[in-house]
Amino acid sequence: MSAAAKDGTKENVNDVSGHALPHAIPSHLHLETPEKPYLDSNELIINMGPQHPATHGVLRVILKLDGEKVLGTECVIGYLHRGVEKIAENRTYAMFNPYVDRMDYVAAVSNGLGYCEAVEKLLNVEAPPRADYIRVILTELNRMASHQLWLGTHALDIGAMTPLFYTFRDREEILKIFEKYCGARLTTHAFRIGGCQYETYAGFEKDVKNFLTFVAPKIDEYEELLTTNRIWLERTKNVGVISGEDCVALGVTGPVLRASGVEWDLRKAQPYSAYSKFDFDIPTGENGDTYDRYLVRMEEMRQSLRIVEQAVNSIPEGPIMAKVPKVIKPPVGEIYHSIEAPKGELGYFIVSDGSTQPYRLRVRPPSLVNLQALDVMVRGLLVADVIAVIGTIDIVLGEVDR
Amino acid sequence: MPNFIMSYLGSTVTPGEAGNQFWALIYVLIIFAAVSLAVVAMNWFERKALAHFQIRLGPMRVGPHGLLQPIADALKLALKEDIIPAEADQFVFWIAPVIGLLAAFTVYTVIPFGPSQAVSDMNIGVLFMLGVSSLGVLGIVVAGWASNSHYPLIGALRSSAQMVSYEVAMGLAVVSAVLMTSMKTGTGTLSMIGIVESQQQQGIWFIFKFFPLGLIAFVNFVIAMIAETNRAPFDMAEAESELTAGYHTEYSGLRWSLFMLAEYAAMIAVSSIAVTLWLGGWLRPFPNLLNAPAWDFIFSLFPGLTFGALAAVAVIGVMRMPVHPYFRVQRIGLAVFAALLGFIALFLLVIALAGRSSDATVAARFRDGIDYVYWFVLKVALFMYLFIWCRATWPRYRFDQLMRVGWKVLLPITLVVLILTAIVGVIVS
Amino acid sequence: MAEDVKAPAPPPPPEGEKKPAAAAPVATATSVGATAKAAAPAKPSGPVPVPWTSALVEKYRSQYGSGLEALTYLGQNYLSVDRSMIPDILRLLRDEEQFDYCVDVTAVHYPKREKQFEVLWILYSFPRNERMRVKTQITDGDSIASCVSIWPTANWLEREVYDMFGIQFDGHPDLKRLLLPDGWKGHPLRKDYGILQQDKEWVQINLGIESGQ
Amino acid sequence: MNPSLNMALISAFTTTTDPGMAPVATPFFFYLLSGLAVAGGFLVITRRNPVHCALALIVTLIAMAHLYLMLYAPFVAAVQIIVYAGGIMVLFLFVIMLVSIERASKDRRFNRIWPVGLAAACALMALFVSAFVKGRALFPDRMIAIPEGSNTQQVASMLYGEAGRMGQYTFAFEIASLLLLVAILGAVIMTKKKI
Amino acid sequence: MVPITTFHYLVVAAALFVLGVIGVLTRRNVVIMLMSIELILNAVNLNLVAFSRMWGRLEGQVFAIFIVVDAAAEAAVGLGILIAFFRNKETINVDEIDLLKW
Repeated sequence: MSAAAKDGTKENVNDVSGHALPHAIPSHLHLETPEKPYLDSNELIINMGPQHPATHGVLRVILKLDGEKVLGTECVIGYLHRGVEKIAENRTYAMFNPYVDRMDYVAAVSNGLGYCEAVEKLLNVEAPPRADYIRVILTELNRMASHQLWLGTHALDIGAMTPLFYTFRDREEILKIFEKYCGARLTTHAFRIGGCQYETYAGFEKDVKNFLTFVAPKIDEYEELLTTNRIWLERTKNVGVISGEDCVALGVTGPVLRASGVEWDLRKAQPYSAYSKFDFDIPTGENGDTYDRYLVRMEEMRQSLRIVEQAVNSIPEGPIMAKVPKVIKPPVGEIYHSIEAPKGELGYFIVSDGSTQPYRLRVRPPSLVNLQALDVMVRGLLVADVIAVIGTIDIVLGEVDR
Repeated sequence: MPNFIMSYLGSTVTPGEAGNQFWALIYVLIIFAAVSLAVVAMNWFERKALAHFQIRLGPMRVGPHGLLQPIADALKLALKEDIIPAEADQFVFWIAPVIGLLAAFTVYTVIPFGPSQAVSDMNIGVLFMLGVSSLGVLGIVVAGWASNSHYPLIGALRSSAQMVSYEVAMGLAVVSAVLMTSMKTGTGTLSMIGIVESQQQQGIWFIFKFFPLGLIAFVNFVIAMIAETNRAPFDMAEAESELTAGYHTEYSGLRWSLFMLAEYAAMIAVSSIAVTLWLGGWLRPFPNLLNAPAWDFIFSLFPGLTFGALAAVAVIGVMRMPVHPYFRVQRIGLAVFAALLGFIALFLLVIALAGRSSDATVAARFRDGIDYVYWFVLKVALFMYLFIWCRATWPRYRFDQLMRVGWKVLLPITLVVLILTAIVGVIVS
Repeated sequence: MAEDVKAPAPPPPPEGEKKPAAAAPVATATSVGATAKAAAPAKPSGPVPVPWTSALVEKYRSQYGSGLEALTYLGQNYLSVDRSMIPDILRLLRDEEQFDYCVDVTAVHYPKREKQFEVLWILYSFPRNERMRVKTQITDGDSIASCVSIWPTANWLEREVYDMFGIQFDGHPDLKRLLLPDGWKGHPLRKDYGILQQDKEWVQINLGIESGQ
Repeated sequence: MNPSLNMALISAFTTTTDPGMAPVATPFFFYLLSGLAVAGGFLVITRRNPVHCALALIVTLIAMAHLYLMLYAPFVAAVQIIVYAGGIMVLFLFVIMLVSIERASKDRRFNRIWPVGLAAACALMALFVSAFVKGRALFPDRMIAIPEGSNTQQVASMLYGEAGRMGQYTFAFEIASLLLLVAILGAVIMTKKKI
Repeated sequence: MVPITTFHYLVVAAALFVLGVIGVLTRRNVVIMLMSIELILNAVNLNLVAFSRMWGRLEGQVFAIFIVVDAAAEAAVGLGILIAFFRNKETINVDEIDLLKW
């Protein structure tokens, strides 16, 4: 037992696992510490991460605990910081395209879509309809893949091992389609500025349709394992509750926002690509707890299937690439474009000075902003719930840290 | 000397009762080896079964179908660097896994694999078992403390609280089984062998006694025993996603493997207790209904047939293996394994046949002994499967929910069952 | 990377305010795209920002007068306001105009300008389904009012801006670096930030070897 | 082999001739166990670290449980292990982990008046020694065999009575259960942060 | 070897009793003092059980069981007091527990 564990004497507070932390007790937390600590021996500061099986990468959460009750948290991020925005300033627009795949690497296609559309907007070109359809199909498949990975890891965090393997089995089929389409499975670099580089391969539509019929019962299978499982209900109901107002104030977007009852989806609110042509619903929750977020994401998978089905049945013929100059030199100006990534609103703010490289490129990462809500969600819960809540926010550290 | 061995094989009492220290020692060694082997087998089986639950193959490389994987693991663990953290309390850190292991293995001294197939028949067998298995928590608590680190400490506190709470429900469930032993004779018994014998005399496994009281007590005991052994969904102490590995976070190598050994040994021990108390211990199914000598003979063929079936599975595995030089060694290995199983099957069948020819001979006793151990082990194996099944199916409870289940659900239910059992018993007798 | 060694020569920044974009001189275009057909990228002048007229803008213009410029570029509206008006106008935007969702806070560095930094707020209104940007220019060393009390989401976003640009936010509850380690020197997204120098220094201090960059 | 050799083997390991589950090698195990118990007790009062003390106490308790077994009191032995080693000592360890021990272990081990205490204890020991030396004859060298097989039943009948009659100690037993209940309530109330 | 008699057990019990008394009187840590009390109770138990064997009567064992019950209650209450005390004073040393009221 290290000193901080047993007595909360002030000089020991900063001693977390042997290292002197500059900000062990974050000043912005305003933790209500009573005048005279009552059994402060129970008050521990625990360092969860950056190497911890359940923080989904290298997130480090400093927990202030009273026994097992969480008094406050502080996230320490940046372990995966690669300076994507700085890199963008030294790369041409086309060269930067693959880099965006590395941010949210489980939803690389979505990242690419947002970036390409932002640059297209800046260039004032539009992708041809066929390219839009291909984009929608791949993006929605990727949304499914992302949600499946989320479900697997989230369930694993809560202790159910088996769903992980089921979701990975089914995600594999999506990745196979990606691989056949563009040669890569994870960081796909599927789209180009102005459309798509590759025409769909022969049998693409058949593959996608096969996948649709394959995966629909599998989603029911996941739900069978979890939705009515008593332990799952106990672990997720009323855990990490956040209200819709809090979500809006904290800028939380995506399934977390929708689970809190705010029916807002960029695909409907400000349709981009070909989304205005498809019919789909926005699933929303009521309580804003972990269970609702789970249900919302499960329903989103089904809605994604609906979109893909409509898209693949009505995919038009035509070119897949708009007329884009070989050297991309957008005119001077700035643009903000955002899409509904699996995790929330993914925005790109690009400032062009008329040269071949972005003058400034800002990524608005949904994971980073959503992660801010962690503290609000976990106050007063137990350590085990912190894990569940981190899982339910669905962060990807590559995107948080960029 | 063979005569001496044979004379003992024909004995009808346990070595402890016979006051035979030599045979008691042999029994202890046999049980130690067998439990270790069972842990190894359980390890392999768990990995394979869990893998098949999770649409994977599990270990396939080391030996045919990964049969040698546990041995490879054990070797790896034994050869691994043994790290003791600098800040840890050296001595306590060293002694903690030993405490757990000793507690887990000592329970086996009273577990009856048959009417004479036990080290000793203590007349306080059940109490002894409860007490000794409760000592296992000391190893965990002390390990968590000695690691001098937060996660192990929380894991240790969690698991001590958990084990102490579930022990209460477990003990009460056991008491209701003990109450049932007094039904016909008027005086109950705490001896493990006595409990099974009273099931035999009453002609009913206690799980069906006073239906559904016995069943409820049994289910409660099973839940409590899963919690007591820190297995999913009650594996708070070692909740991987929360506390990395709980109390053994800082342990590695051999010492860690001792913890694992203790955990699995404890699993087998509590399963044996459940089998003894509720599932008729070594009794074969329907000993009263199907009690003709012909039925005895048919049931005595079961061990041989089981091993024969296993051998057949192995043979099928050999045949299904691709014909390729890469698989040659594996084919041969699996074939040898199949042959081994076949020989065991043959041996058991021969014993069964030999035991038939004349009753009350040494061969017959030996056959009976094999039968007893077989049925006992089979029932325990079903429990092992239950453990794996639970692990594959359920998410993990949160700590407060776990305590709530223990104190507010299991404890009242077992109390009510205990009182009802007593009332019904008084009314019936 | 190699050509950036001597000076962190930024591309020629757009001069001054958002003027009609004759900014991309033909010379640059030909020099970069020498191999390409010079005719193909002959789109030197993109769309031009046009004044944004709406009730909102009129209201604020009458209220604040000249320190406020409203433009639309590619259909995206933005307000360019004076630094002193920032806290008021952001609060008014949230309270009266229902811009309840602060999408992003970020900045752009224009080292050649007198007011080097442009700080932006990207706002969205759920009820109106409308986006707008608010921007202001500040000089190096100027601080700006924090809007954490308006939108809590600005907390980490402002920390990131501080981290990357060194812009101080007054009234921020816990202004410290977000992504980079606390002891980091410099602010990387400034145009004059020497990547290679930083790299060499870090490698020498921390690893004791010469950087291979 | 014949039964006689079997018996010989048995007698090689036992010193008593009475059949059944009599303790074997009594002196050896007695000295071993009592040595363990006394050594454990010594460690309890000398070790600096409370966890070490607790472990030493557990050794003492288990050794004494075995001594009870040798005294034909298996039920008491089982109770000793279940309640003491499995329950009370876990509670002790729990509390040691809750309260600060690191600071305590740096401090002095003994209190201010330790010489007085030691002197008092020595006086007590002297009393014991003189009593034992003088009263050696009061303790007859006899051991009356209690039927061990039915020990639990006999203890139970003393506690609960049999065949509808109250046992000798039934009332005391109920009082003890009341005492436990009060202790539980007291402990819970005292340790609760806010009642 | 000398056959083991009641006297032997009494000697062991006396030794443990004295050790327990020394612990209670000299140790500074209240937890260890409580442990020493357990030691004393156990010494008494050993005496009782040994006498029960000597006279061939079970009263000694019954009393031993009562003492175990008592020890459990004592440990629970004692440790409860200890925790409540530690909360207020952050010490478990008897030297510092020397006032009737804080």
